[in-house]
Amino acid sequence: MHLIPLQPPSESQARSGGDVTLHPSAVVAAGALILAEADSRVAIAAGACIGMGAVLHAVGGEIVVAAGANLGAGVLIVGTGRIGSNACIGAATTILNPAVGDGEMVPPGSLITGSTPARA
Amino acid sequence: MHLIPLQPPSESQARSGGDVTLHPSAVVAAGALILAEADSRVAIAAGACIGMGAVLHAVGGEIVVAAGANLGAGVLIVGTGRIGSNACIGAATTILNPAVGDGEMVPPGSLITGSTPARA
Amino acid sequence: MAVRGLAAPPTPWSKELATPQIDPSTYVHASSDIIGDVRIGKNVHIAPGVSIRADEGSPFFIGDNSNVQDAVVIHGLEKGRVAGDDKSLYSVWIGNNVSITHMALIHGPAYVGDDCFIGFRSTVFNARLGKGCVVMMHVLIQDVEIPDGKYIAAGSIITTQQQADRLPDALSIDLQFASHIIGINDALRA
Repeated sequence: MHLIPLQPPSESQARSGGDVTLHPSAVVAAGALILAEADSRVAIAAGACIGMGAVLHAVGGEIVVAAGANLGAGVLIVGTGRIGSNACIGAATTILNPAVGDGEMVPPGSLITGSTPARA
Repeated sequence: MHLIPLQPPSESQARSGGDVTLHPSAVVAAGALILAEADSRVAIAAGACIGMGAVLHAVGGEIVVAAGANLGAGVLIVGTGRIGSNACIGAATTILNPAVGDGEMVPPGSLITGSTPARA
Repeated sequence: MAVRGLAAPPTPWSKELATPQIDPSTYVHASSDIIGDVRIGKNVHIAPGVSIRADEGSPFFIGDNSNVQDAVVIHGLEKGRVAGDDKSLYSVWIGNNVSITHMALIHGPAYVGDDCFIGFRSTVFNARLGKGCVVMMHVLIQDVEIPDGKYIAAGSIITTQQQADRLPDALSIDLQFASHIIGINDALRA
């Protein structure tokens, strides 16, 4: 079976779509996907690090990743909300409508929906 | 929980084979693989996000990823079934024959196989 | 968008690697990546997105009628070898009639005996897996030797020999489940 490429190859292995603002000093690893729906936006502040394969999908408002925040590999952030400055989100964590405080540490592999953290 | 390491994307493209329908507003990250066998199909609806290195492999019917659904990095979906609209599947999750409801949140690293045999 | 650095830099020594030896009856999908001294037997199926890289540890052996499903990774540490059934040393030995299912990772030094089944996303690293074992999904097998015909339940983490010695035997129901999963990929073979 012939495999059809779904997208044209691009120099960067990260992809973004919609209203996405990335500070020049923020870094995004390979395979990340940052998508803002028509009525929504994503803003990534200075010095933020977005790990390999992370997915940020803004729906119904804005996702803000504040200055110096760190998202590990495979993190999935959906909805609308804020990741506080210098916060650390461990790898493979899933967060719906984030409300992560400044400097807060979220363990890897967490599932956070609403404000109730649950360990997988 | 044993966190399964995510593989870095082997290539910047996602690939598909067989009868795969991707809505123009859906996005697919690097290294994803979307395969439909001869008698099967995959349909990915508007605004869906397919994370880095995810594998969707339809066998014996259709895999539907409904509108706005989010699959984290490294998610594996095999068989036939549906991922509901706006559902979130945490990174590195495996699902055989999915039946994920609308808006449902699946923790990262989950293993969901309906038909695993019971042992005495 | 600022993207800095590559996740996987190209290996500078790739050009000096041996060429894989693949039997003409074996199917290798065009999107799969096989490099280095990899010896693949008859009627093997290598599905899309598979990565078999004998660029550090080598050689690798994959026996007749084995099946390597989508997005499997086979790689080896530079040091550490296992004895294959031919008594030679290998980084990775995979016997005959073995099924390595979607997203599994076989990382040498590793020996996987004939007729084994490795479930979705399971990892075998620095381990020896006897013949006819059924490894279910999301399993980690590391630093152990597992006797023939054992069953390793989904989600197990088997990293001590004491655990390995206490594993239950695989039952016919486990083998039936394994063949059901293998059947899922057989259509691609045609």
